[in-house]
Amino acid sequence: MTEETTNQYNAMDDDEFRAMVHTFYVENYPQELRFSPHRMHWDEIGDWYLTLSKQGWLTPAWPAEYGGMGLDANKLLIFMDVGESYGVGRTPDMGITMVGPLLIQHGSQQQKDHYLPKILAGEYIWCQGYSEPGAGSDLASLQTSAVRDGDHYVVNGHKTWTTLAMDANMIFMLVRTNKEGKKQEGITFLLVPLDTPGITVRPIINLGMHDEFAEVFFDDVKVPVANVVGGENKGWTIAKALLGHERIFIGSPKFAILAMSRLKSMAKSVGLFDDPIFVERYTRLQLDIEDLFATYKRFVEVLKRGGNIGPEVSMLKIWNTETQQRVTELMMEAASEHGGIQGGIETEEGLVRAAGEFIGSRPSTIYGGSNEVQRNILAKAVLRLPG
Amino acid sequence: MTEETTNQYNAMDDDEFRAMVHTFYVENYPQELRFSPHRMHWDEIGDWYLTLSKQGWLTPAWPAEYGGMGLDANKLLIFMDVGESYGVGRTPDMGITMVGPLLIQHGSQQQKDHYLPKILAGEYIWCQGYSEPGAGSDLASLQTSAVRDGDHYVVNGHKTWTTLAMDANMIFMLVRTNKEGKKQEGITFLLVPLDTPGITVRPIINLGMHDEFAEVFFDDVKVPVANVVGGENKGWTIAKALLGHERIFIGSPKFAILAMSRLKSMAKSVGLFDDPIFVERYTRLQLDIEDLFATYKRFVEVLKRGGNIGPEVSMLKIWNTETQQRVTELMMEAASEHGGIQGGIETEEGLVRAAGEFIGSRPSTIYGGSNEVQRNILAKAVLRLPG
Amino acid sequence: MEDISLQSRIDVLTEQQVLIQDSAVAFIAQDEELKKTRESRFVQPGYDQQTWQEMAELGWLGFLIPEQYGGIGLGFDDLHPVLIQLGKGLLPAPFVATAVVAASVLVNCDNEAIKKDRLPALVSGAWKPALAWQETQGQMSVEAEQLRIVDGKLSGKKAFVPDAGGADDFIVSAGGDKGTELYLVNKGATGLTIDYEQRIDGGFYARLSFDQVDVGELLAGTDRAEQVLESALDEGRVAASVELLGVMTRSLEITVDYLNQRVQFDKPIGSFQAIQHKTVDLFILSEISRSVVLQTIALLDGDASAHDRAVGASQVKARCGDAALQITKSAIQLHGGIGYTDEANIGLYLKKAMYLASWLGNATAHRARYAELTL
Amino acid sequence: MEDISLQSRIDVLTEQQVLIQDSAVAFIAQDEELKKTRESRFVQPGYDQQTWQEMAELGWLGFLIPEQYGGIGLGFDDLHPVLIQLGKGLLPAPFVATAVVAASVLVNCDNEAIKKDRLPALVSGAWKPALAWQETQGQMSVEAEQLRIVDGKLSGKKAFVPDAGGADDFIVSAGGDKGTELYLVNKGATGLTIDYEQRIDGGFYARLSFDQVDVGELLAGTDRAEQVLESALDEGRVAASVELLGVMTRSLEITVDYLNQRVQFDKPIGSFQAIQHKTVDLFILSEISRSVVLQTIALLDGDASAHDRAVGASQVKARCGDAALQITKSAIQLHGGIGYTDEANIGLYLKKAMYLASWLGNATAHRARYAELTL
Repeated sequence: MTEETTNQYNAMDDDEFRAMVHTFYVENYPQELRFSPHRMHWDEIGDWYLTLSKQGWLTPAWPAEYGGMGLDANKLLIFMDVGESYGVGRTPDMGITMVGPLLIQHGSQQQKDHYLPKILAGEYIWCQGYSEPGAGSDLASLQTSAVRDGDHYVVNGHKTWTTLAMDANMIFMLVRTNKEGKKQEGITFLLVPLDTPGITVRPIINLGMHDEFAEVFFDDVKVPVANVVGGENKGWTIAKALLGHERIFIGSPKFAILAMSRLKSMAKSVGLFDDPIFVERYTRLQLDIEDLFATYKRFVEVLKRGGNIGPEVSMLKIWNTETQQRVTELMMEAASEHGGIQGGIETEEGLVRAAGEFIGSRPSTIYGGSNEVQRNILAKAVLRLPG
Repeated sequence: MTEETTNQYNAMDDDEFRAMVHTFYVENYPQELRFSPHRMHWDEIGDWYLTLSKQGWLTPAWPAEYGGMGLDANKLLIFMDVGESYGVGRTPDMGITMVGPLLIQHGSQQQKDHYLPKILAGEYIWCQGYSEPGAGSDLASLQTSAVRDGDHYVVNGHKTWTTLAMDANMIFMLVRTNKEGKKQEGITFLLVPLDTPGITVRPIINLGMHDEFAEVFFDDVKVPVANVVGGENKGWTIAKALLGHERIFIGSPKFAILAMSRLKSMAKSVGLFDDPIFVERYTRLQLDIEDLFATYKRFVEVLKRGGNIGPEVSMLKIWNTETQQRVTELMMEAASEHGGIQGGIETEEGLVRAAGEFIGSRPSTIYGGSNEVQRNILAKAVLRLPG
Repeated sequence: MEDISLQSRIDVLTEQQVLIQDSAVAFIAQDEELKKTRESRFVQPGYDQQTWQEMAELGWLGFLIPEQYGGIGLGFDDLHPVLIQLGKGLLPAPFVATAVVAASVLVNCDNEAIKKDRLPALVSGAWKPALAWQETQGQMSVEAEQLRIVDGKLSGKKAFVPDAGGADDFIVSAGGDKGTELYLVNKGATGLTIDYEQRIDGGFYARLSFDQVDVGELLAGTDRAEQVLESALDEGRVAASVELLGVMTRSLEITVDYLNQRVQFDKPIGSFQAIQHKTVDLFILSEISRSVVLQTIALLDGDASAHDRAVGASQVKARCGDAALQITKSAIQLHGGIGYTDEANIGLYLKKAMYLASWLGNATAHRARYAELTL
Repeated sequence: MEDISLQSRIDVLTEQQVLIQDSAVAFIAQDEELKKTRESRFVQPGYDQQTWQEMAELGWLGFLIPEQYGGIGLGFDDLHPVLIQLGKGLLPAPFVATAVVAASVLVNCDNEAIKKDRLPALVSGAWKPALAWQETQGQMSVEAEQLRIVDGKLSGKKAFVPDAGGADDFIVSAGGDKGTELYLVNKGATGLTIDYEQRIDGGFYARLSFDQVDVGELLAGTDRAEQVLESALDEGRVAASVELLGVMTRSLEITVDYLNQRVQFDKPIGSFQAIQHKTVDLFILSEISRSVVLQTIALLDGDASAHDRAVGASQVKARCGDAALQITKSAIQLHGGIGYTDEANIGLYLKKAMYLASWLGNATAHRARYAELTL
């Protein structure tokens, strides 16, 4: 995308911009993929990745000089919002949201030149190698080792919860390059092609019976030293900054709102709005969501003003995920016997799988820093309670 | 009471015994004191203490040889149960429930001969000097000191949350006689007349605007060494065992049941049973109480079999007090504007003060070992989770 | 006491709001120990007359009253820092009942002569009206049913009139043949009997009994009375919610302070994880409440329809009522025994929350109203 | 895995109960890894036929069936240790649906010939009936409305028939002119169509469509059919609750085990206070459930009225349904990421709880029924 187009987008009237994006979605996004209840694989959503790429809209947050849309905070939020409202699914977007910003900030010129265009073209599809079986909430205790041997590292270890690893051909990962000292200080960022000999990917079937995640095993995997980003033993700081970028998005009330709209469809179909007890519970949740939304907008204002969001954003994640779970709990309870069935209840807006929704909302309080960890953060970093 | 009468009571048919006790209450307990919402002072309930004393029913759990009723576990439970159902108020009963059992187990012959008859006669009315401003949940960190000086101790310090201290003329207290070593190991049990020079009692007004508690200040108070129970530095073990005696009673669902019956009166009076949303909440609480009651009876069976109840009894305290609070929360919410008024709603069963009930139920989760401490106990002593 | 709210972290106040806030902070700092609050409890009129006069001098009583009637004519946007401090300082003054609710009725009523005559007096603190609209417990409809007008005389009852002890006149809604009307009735009118009952926070509610009382001055006829009332009550609900926000914010500050100081088992109790998580949940509740408050005052100051204002008022009152009770009652628990004494100030916050949460409809009532308005 | 329940601390089993319990514990220990449970998932009939046969050999299928019909004729008192172990071991067998609910209908029905002929076959495992009573989602009334009898032919639909795939015959409630009747209909009867849908736990529910199907054998007429049905369903609710108790008990054991093993931030996660308190609350819920279970089985074995049995059944199903969901879903959370994989067994417990909690009326439905019966 050219500097000129970028400026043009950012100068557009908000409503006009919104309409433009919406129209593009209506005309190009496959109807049958709207509001997908699961994370889609490349064979489902890959074409859409390429459509966005062709349009120049794949990387709305990247600066124009790297081929991004270069949207300002306000336009970026509108862009996201329209997508969410229309039910546009997530692509395998780790290259877009994580690797791109990582390289733009910390990569060498050579790395930028090599990787960014291939992300834009859909040639390199990425997955994230952070978590390990022994290092979940306590990420810094990761054990996967990279031992220097001439101009390459030899990597050994075991990553897990790697989203869409089966669709990816590249992994960006944290490895341990130093076992001495503070555990945060011996961690390095590596970019690794998944077809390197010694790598095995094994899908993990989750409780929803989907294979959204995978384990990735590394057995004497040789990785060129040139694939380090940001310098040896500098990985932890970079990774933490990178997570900061995304924090507002895990606080978006979209999942809770989506769950609520499914509950509403089901309630209409089953006639639950005639039941005052249901209405009371529904209203409570509706207010929880409205009030969350008001809070989310308060945070978004900060971004619009060009400000930074600190650890307080953890409250959005907690309230959002727990509200979403309460919605699916009511859904399951209101579905009576359907709360114990794989299939769904027919509604005017399609099938609502109460049991599936209930199960599908479980991990939200676990991943992305469990809600227990989020509460620890708020206690220490915001309320400044003693250690 | 004679051995013979005791045997006769214990041999009675349960229903017959129940009827006998009930009849006595109906004939002797003042109607206007039934189901008192606050802990009564001596000027209200003292006559009843003396009535029970005359009847020989003041100390149902004491053995006959010490003038008690000597009831077995089963009859004792019936005796308590009839009292609760009829709404018989608690007397200033620390001498009966705490000091008596303490002396019977750990007192010298001289102490037994001196104190027990005076408790039975209502001559000595006791209060308990355990808590201190700096030692609440962490009782063992108490600081009130007793320094040996010849044949007496000199006591200095400050006790608080002393129930009905203004009505008492005696205090049984824990003092620190050794500041070295483990803090549990330097604690001693002392019996002290409240008219000893240097003692000041100051009532504490609570949130319900009652003066149920007091602070007691000790300023160079001389106490004869003969007033030690169980030996110097042996106080902690004795005090803990003594608390064990009472544990089942803090788990009794009586407070929750009483609160529920007031909620029911109010609901009938205001017409809330026509509101399906209220009925749903009411039913939830009713089931919480029924299920608590089923659990309580399971524990009582242990006592009836002559068994001991361990740390698991903490669950009764938690469930009981938190259920009671939920009942008063619904009561306050259902009372609308009356939830913000001192006075009450007129019902067929008398005035129901929703706001007062709400406030009155607050301390139950704090006193007697806060619910946080109870949960710590369950985690460690029952679930055996790691330190 | 440290400000732990997110206000300074993520919100932006206008210069004017900062000025107003500073002056309100300074005002309540004068009685940080809440001595006046304590002295006013359970003593008629249940608040401090001098405090009222001082507020008048600061111009606060005229915040929402147009300049033409002696006020300043600002919006909730500028008033809200004051309301928050009123809640934080438990100020013993019937601000919302008088300077928001009653003032709103008068400002929007149709009796120009009364407006010109009385509103400046309200602003100066010289005259206080009290609104008597409610007839039954839990009532949400503004239709007057029990208090009837027959031949120019009022007969019937009103209940839950807050802070009537210091009032000079009553604004009364009454039902005539064609519907509800609003009148201004003198407190000393023949046939009017007033009974007081103590509120939990130390103030008073009044019950008014009318026996053939002269109607007094007509403020609004059947064409507008209900609308004027509904609007004033919704403003009152929002204002009470902002005050509740202040109550919960200060309760949390006091509690976090205590958690840092109080040592048990050789550690400050605020270092225990279960205590931390509980406190975090209260903090989240307070910030969720703040978000809704900010959203709703913008709504009131904008050109939203009466329907949307009603929806917003119920949304914010439901949240703030619940949150304030949750926070203040948990604050007692977190304080342990000392929290249950009348000596500790934290209990005063609980009681203020109990009053404000239940006045003008509690959370249950407002959720029901919200459902009715939106489903 | 350590038994953390209070059973051994405070309850007393009879010698016979201990024997029964030991045999059930040994039985489920054979498949501690839940391999058979996993293999049976989503494969018709959704359970393991061999397991069923082994249970028959242990005599379990005849527990509630009188000796005169080939059973052992014991009560829930003696059956409950088995039911708890069924839940703990997630046994892939339709025990409650077949050996409690369907068996109860047959034992209490009026067709002596059928009883003599079929009950011994049920006990031996050679024959399995399935009860088809329900017609709509959330239905609690036993009155048959949709499935009608006209001229000796059945037409209409039944839904939510569990474990029908392995059944030989259906017990069907149908509405005639004078009310509900019960019939035994062969699975292969002309005009009967069966559709299956997967349950979340890997079993199946069936939908039955009747098109002019011959009524088959009459089991109970309008005078007794509803009463027989209600009683069987209430027994099923209690039995399902006991199974849920097993599900929650084992879930807690697995979780406490995990909390002791899993290290994060250099400590076992079970040492974190917030985790401890959460786990304690789950433990309390499980013991509250156990108390109600014990109380209710005593009620069923006694001479309580149908009304009191219904009250008890709703009380226990409401508690156990809620508690099991609360415990199993929290167990997932306490396990973290691993809990959300299909590989970890803890998820199987959540799914079993979801099925059993929603079958025969979920907690919401039973609280409503309880209120109706008691208020």
